[in-house]
Amino acid sequence: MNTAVGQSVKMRSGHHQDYTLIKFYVLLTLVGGLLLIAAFAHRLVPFDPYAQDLSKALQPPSSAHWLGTDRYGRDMLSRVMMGAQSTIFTSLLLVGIISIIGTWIGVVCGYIGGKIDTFIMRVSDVFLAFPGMVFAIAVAGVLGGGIMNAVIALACISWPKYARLARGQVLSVKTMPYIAAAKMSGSGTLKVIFKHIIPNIIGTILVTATLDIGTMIMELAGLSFLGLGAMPPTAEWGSMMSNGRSMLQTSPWVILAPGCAIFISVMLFNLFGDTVRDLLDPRIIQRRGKGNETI
Amino acid sequence: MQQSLLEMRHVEISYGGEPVVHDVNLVLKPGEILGVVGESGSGKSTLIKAAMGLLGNQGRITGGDILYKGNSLLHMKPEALRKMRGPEIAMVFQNCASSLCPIRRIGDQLFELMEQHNQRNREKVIDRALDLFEKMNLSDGRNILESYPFELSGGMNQRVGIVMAMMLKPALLFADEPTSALDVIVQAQVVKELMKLRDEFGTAIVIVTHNIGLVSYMADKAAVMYQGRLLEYGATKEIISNPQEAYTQRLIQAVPKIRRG
Amino acid sequence: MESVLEVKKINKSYMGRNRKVHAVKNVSFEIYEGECVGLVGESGCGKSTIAKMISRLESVDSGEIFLNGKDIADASGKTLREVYKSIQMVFQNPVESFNPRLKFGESIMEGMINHGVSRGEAKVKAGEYLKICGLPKEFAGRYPHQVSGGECQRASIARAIAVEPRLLICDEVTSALDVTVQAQIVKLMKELKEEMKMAYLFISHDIALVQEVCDRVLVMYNGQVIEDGSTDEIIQNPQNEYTKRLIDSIFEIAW
Amino acid sequence: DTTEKVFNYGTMAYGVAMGNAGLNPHEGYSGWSTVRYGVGETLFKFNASMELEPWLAKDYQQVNEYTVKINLRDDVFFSNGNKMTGEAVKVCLENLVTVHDRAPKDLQIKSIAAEGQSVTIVSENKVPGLVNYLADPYGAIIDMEAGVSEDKNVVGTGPYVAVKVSDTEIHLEANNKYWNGVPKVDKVNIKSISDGDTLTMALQSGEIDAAQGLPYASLKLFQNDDRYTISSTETSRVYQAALNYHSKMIQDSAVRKAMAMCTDKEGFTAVLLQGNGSPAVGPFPDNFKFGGNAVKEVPYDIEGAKEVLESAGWVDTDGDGIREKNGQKLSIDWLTYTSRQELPLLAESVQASYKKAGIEVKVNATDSYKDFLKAGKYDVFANAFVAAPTGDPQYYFTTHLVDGSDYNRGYYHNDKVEKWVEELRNEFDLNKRSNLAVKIVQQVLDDNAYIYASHLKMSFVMKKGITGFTAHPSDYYEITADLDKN
Amino acid sequence: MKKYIGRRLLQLIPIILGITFLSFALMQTAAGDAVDALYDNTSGGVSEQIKVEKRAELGLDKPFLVQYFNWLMDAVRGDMGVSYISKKQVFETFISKLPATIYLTLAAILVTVLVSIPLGILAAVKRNQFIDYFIRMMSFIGNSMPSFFISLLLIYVFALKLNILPVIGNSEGWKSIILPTLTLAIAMSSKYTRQVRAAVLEELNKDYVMGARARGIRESVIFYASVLKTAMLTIITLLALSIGSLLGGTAIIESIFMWDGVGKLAVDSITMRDYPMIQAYVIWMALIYVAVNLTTDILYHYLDPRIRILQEE
Ligand SMILES: Nc1ncnc2c1ncn2[C@@H]1O[C@H](COP(=O)(O)OP(=O)(O)OP(=O)(O)O)[C@@H](O)[C@H]1O
Ligand SMILES: Nc1ncnc2c1ncn2[C@@H]1O[C@H](COP(=O)(O)OP(=O)(O)OP(=O)(O)O)[C@@H](O)[C@H]1O
Ligand SMILES: [Mg+2]
Ligand SMILES: [Mg+2]
Repeated sequence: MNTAVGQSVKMRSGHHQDYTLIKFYVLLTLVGGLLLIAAFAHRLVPFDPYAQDLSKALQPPSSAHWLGTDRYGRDMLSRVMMGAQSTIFTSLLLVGIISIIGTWIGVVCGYIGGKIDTFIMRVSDVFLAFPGMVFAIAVAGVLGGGIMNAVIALACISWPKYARLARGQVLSVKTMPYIAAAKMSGSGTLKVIFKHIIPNIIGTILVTATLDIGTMIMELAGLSFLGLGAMPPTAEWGSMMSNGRSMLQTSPWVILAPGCAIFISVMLFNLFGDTVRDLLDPRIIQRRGKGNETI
Repeated sequence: MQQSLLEMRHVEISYGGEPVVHDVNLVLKPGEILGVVGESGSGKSTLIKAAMGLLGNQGRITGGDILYKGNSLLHMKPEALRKMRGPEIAMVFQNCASSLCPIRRIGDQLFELMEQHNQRNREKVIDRALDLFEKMNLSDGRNILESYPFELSGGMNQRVGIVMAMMLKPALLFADEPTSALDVIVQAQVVKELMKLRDEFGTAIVIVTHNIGLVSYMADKAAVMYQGRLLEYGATKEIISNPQEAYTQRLIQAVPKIRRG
Repeated sequence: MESVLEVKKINKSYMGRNRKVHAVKNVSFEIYEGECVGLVGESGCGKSTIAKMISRLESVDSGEIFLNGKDIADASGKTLREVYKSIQMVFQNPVESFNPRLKFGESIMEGMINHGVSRGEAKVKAGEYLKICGLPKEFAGRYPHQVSGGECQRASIARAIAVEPRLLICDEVTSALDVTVQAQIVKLMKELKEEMKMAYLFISHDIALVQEVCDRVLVMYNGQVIEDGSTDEIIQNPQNEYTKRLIDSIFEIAW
Repeated sequence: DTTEKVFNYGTMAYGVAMGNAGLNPHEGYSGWSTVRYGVGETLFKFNASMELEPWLAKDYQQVNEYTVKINLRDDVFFSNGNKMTGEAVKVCLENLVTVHDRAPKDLQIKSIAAEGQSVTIVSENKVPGLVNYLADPYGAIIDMEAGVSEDKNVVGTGPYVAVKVSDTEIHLEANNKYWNGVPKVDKVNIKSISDGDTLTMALQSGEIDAAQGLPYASLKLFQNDDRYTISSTETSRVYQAALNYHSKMIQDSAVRKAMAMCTDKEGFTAVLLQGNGSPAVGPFPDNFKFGGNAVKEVPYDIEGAKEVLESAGWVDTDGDGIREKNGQKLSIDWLTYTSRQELPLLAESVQASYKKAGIEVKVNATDSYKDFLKAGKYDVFANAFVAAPTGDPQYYFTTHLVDGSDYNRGYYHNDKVEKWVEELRNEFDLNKRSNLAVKIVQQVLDDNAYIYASHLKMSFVMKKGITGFTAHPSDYYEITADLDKN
Repeated sequence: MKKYIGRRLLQLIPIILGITFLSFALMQTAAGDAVDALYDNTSGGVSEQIKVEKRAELGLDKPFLVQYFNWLMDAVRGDMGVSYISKKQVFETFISKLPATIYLTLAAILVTVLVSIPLGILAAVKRNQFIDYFIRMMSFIGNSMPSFFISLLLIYVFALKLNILPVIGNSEGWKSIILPTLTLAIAMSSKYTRQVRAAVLEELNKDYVMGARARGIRESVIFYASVLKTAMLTIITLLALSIGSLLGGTAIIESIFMWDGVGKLAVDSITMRDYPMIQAYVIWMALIYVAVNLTTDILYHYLDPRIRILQEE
């Protein structure tokens, strides 16, 4: 039975994979471009994003300042580009932290099981019980503002998700015959975890992490809105947006520029994550094939 | 010569443009049992799905025709085809438990089936179901009607599947590996029940299986499929005792034979 | 003859859904060098559980298991590694028994490397064992999903014999395969039996298949061994009611 | 005309966050709400030039340095019909000094005697500003017989009576027995709207008739629109930065001087506050006799600041644009908070202009600034403060400049200032007080102990038909009997 | 059933202890000295003596665990301390503002359910057709905008340009709930529609659909009687989970629309460092969330025979 499924996956998915692959490469290019802009923002910016010139405050978009200037007369384009650096890299850092820590906890719990597992899962239950943003607000409130504190706050509430995910994955991988086979080959626990378990769960984790980048950009923006995010004058999209809020009617570019930046990058990361999932998860491809049969 | 019940003429099927079944010709008479064997992925299930009109979006019959009692199934309107599925043509799956909705009671799904084919008298339906359960060697029929599929064992589910297929006394029954998931002993029971059906109701059966012994036991005719083609087709005895194609020979040789001394 | 494996009164129960399932009850048997023992019985009767306990993938509730005269019922760590030099297992589902992210070569080499063979040597040997199992050595570079089920099962046999075990446990190694492929695998196993002088524990529910491969057979029912004897003897003259039913359930080709 | 006139008023200034929720003047800053929303009135009030005028009082006599006698109007009734007598005022003030947190210290009352329509107050020490203090909103006269209700409502003498009081809303109805005219509007609904954009859009959509505390960026929307009128006034709310003398770097007078010289007050007020503020010299605005240009400051001069730093030994040796001396970077921790929207703006503006002179500013704009204050972790603390809530300078000095005063966040100490403030405590002559105040402020400026950036211009924006609704420099009086809606 | 509920309630005990302990510890570290904080807002200096007495009175000189225990006992009795700012009972304040938030949350859930379940089903049924792509695109867009931005746009369009809806919450009866509800619902529906779509698709691809077809059951009957019923189980669970994010999400929206609920209270309390209030908020929202989840579990348990029967045994 299973061999049949294996074969049919290969055959059925061909058609879809072509399409998904094209989508993947296009999105990969776009995401890559975004990351490059973020990485080299400090070199690429046309103006110093922090240089104030009050005489040029709140100028609408022009040939000199493509996205206009903010109320300190700073070039919006430069700030949005610089914001890519802080916003995207902060989100990446955050997602990196939670996915690594969470995954580790999950793997250990799932593989070892027993009392440790029960205990840690109860702890994660407690964290999960706090409605996400609320707890982040509370933690950020406790730690005070600042982007690093916002990261810590969001990390505090987000790790259980990965722990759960990883644990579930480990539990299902653990029962696979190839794990038994690896043990019978004389591989120790660490080797089994690193060579056989992690490579097989990492795909799911990566997809979730990619999809989470967008979420985290938004949550950071939410915290910034409450004054718990990045500190001025840091060019960070969320805080740029919430600082420019009152100018929506008078100088809309001040809020629209970072707003669109958030919108586009969240969208990009989400689409990218979706595509990667389609690509990595043969189950979904197979389901797709079947789906076409049914309706 | 009796009129043929099911006839496949030069049937060609492809999935998403990729041909998987080529030029299949079959004729089935009422009350006849056809055993289909062949390697995995050779298109056995596809053939049955095609006859049931359940190929789905990707699957296309690209050539030939399938006739039921002389009428083309391919040119039938979907609603007309639906009305045939059940009272005329029925099907038993490899895993009957998963062919039933997991959160509805078997009885409810049985009534739904009858209702959809205009038999609304509950009493009658229950009587008939209990009768069939009895025939299938399932004593506690009422209890089964009250059960959910997951509450029953594999063998019981399989027999429930057969009962549901037989409720409307179809003239033709497709069984796609109906016993592969079962234990040898239960498998033997289910096969015997299937044979009873033909004897009692005159139902023609197309049974797909990997078990040549089983085909030799129950089928009047046998078909061997290989890579989407009908390699051999004819009387079971003929094929088993005198296989023409290399694959068929290999297949028959591969069957472990028990030495009873 | 020297006994490779001796199982004495082993028991195992599982906590099923709120209910205790006594999967294996007081099972004892012995396997001698070069002998092939079949284990038959209906689904769920505890065959796989016995295999898992012998291979220490599952703990033993009570009882003893002697491998080459040493009790391995509680082996762990280093001793366990020694156990795996002597016992190997082939699984029912060949595709699932390979890490989908590793090439066959890597999977086959893993055991050898863990037992102290150098990488280079292991690589050469992996190719040889693939050949023994009827696969070209280029298969070392393929992934599990790139081959057919039969080929995959051959590779998994190659992996198992690569450490030259004294006992090979085969848990329904052919059930997931096509009939024709099944015959090929059985043939391979018979050949290996001749060549490598290994003992087999051959688990199956197909008694005809067991008769083809095995010298001796154990019939299990509901966690217990109900019959034990030479294959032909049991098939020709089953003592137990259940064994009789089992044999009667086989559809034979009516010539 | 039988239709009811309802005035809907959205304000940023009411609520728990402002410390003025409820109408009980004897609690925290709630008196501001009592007086602002026309429920209560004080014995004296300020006119547009912040001079004292009688309100519920007819006049007063300074009997001696410790005693003042206040004669009350005879025609004033509380909204429940009770007459405002000397006895009622006495009971009210006695309650004030027993329960309030600031009043006892301000007023230092020893005893109060009531006699008909007059009260005589004897103070513990000499309190030259006693009458001014009575004009503070906490001095609103309420009927203690009626007391304070569960929801913090009180019975006052003002043109309006509160029918519903909550943390976020006050509903008022006209007081038909008002002693000083007939309120023209029947109902007033005060709504606390703490979000600037919501406030703006609520006014634009017509949900509210007037708004207080609009973000500066929004004011533009109403400025050249004849559907709206704007009433603005300069207030004594000053944006100031206290330089922390406990910080080694700040102790360097050259650093303080350079900082003062690098503060671009013009740019800050004109561009960032968009004209809704005026550059400050000292703590008191122009409309005070002792305020505005009565004192002199160092001019905005970045080049000059560079020279000052250069000659004090602060030079940029490693080329990072920031000066160093003895291996220490000229880097300043600027502590401030965000609940006043102007403060982060000031911080960022300063950050840019200081940078030009080679001073790095690290902004810490946090609402947990109190923790940082306590820990002493700052070089500069910038805040907003109403410098002369009672029209008298002494309050600012005693809270900000003298040793150990509550808000002396820079730990400033100057013997001369100590001496002059002491003199001020005993001086009753207004002219002399004024001269002393100028001297003190000048000294502070010479020491560069505080940098005064700007005074807030407060604006009410209202729909065209609203009249009698004007911004007052004291920020105390909003809803009056004059308020009308056409 | 009763046994199951009892067991679930028992399981809640460690979680509730965890929630309260975590919140207590968090606030304890954050607030520093509670007595200092308490007197911080009374501008007059309070003597050390008074503070020491107050500490003793509040039991703050005791070991941490004792303090926690005392606090917990008080909390059980509904005494969660006094606000640093308003000096009112925290619990009373919280409870007085809770209905507004629940009202808003329920409205948002209602809209979300009404919007995303039909849309998700439609997208699943019309999978890979134009309408599916359109719905998915819309949900992507809704998912990529911070909610405060959505709210600004909504206000701009509906309150300023069209002038049909009020900006400020709690003011004009039912009308004032529309914009905050919409804002919340847009963000939530964007996520939820996709989840519904996935759940329905998953069911549509199950073997029993094919089975029912083979029995000649009408498509519509298959869909409503089996697929939807089964998918609903997943959908309900997901809904309960999104209630969690919604409860947190109201904080920002309430602040923007001046909706006088606990979310705004929380944000205000955070800006004012009113730790007892923040603490009450965090704990109560967590408890409500736990309660919602418990209810869903029980509901799920009741609705899904697979779980009901297997667990009842
Ligand atoms: N929905 C589908 N889309 C694309 N290809 C399909 C689909 N269903 C089946 N196929 C392909 O069609 C071929 C025939 O499949 P089919 O299921 O009919 O084989 P089978 O003979 O029934 O095999 P088995 O014995 O394993 O059940 C296989 O190659 C399979 O991969
Ligand atoms: N991990 C487990 N947890 C709980 N019960 C188990 C577990 N593994 C096996 N069982 C139970 O133990 C019994 C014996 O199982 P086992 O897998 O040994 O049977 P088997 O004879 O190998 O069957 P099959 O032929 O289906 O492989 C069964 O009733 C099974 O449900
Ligand atoms: Mg098939
Ligand atoms: Mg087994």
